[in-house]
Amino acid sequence: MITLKYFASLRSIAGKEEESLDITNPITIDQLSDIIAQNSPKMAEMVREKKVLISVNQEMTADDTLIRDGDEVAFLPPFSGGAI
Amino acid sequence: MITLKYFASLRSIAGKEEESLDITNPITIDQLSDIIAQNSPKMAEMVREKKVLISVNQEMTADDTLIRDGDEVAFLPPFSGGAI
Amino acid sequence: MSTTTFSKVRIQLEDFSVTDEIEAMKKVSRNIGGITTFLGTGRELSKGENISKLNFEHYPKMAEKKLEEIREKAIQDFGVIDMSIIHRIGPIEIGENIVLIVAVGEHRGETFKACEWAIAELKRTTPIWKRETTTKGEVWVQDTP
Amino acid sequence: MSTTTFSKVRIQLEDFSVTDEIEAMKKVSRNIGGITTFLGTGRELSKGENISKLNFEHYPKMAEKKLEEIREKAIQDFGVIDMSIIHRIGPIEIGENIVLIVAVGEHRGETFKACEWAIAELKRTTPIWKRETTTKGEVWVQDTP
Repeated sequence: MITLKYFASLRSIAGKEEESLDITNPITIDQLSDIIAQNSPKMAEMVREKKVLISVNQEMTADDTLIRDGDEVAFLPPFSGGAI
Repeated sequence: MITLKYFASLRSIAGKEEESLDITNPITIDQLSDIIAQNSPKMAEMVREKKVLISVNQEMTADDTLIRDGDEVAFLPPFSGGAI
Repeated sequence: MSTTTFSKVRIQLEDFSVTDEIEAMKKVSRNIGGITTFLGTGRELSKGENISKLNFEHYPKMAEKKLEEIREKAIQDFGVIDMSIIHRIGPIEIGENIVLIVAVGEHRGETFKACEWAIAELKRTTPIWKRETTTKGEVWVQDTP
Repeated sequence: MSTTTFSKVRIQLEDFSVTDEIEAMKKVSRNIGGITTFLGTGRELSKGENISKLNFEHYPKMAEKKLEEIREKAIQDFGVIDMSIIHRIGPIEIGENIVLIVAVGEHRGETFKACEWAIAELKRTTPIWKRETTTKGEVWVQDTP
């Protein structure tokens, strides 16, 4: 099982804050976005267009990052901390 | 009458903190250092070698600054405010 | 001095005291000569819009980890003695403190450089988001730093 | 908040509160988004010598005038909203506050630049002198900034 987390503006796009997903083998980000597309096409589109950042276990992903059972995947819109 | 003020390390060189001097006509910095040389040759030498800064009425002097009756002249060693 | 424990990197709801944070950093060394501090506060105007309120959200654990990475890199790359970084989350009124970075060093040059780098790096790498409330409603701010 | 009146440029014997000085500057505008502060403190080491105490002296009136000139030029040249500068005189122990510069602005860039310029300019133009007490005795510090 993997956990998906949606932050800030992505919560309303995904329609949820968090969900769980069962995977049997490690999957790529592209494969993950195909799965997400079934429930939330807009979210999957943003992932493919790299409009959101994705972290796995609190580390930013690279193109070849594999998602494995037990991982926490987070969808992060562009950051705006620090005020100015 | 003009007032001469000596700051920080210059107090011990001049042997005083402040003194008064009567002048009839405006004098240059060079002329002032000739007068000072009579009592404090070391101080006069430092002025000529530009090892001290001189202000007149709280403004830094230029080479052609004239000192007039009523002025406050201050001898200022290199500044070391601000800590680091 | 409050009774707060001073972890050097924190994300918290409560306000902080700049004086207390500086005093905590001073205790690290007797050889500190320069302390540069950056404090971000809530501005009333943003792109011509009048803001009445701000609200910050973060990704717990990951945000703290990023701040700690920034702190360690600042010490390593700029040669400052230490650095603390505190970011508030939750509702923030205009004029209130949002983020504080304190860089302490032997000399001032490295503390200015480290502090300016750290706030830029925080905006670039730390998962914290801002929601602005204006007359038009609430919006998540999504511009890049 | 103490009852001190907040003149924006001061030379004083007493210590100051960084928080109070920042809060006083915040009152100037509701459009402040960034505040950069430089705090100079007493270091134990100077050119390999162990310092036990510092003592600062200034040229009254002229020093205040120079600080006010720095403040005005910082606002004019760097576009900060305001700036305050406080320098202590008299005896200073290791770790104690010596000088504080607070630059407030709409954005952070100008506040970093103005603050770093102001402390360099203060050292260059303001008639303030430091005496260090080491094991070898008391010496006036005469190096250029």
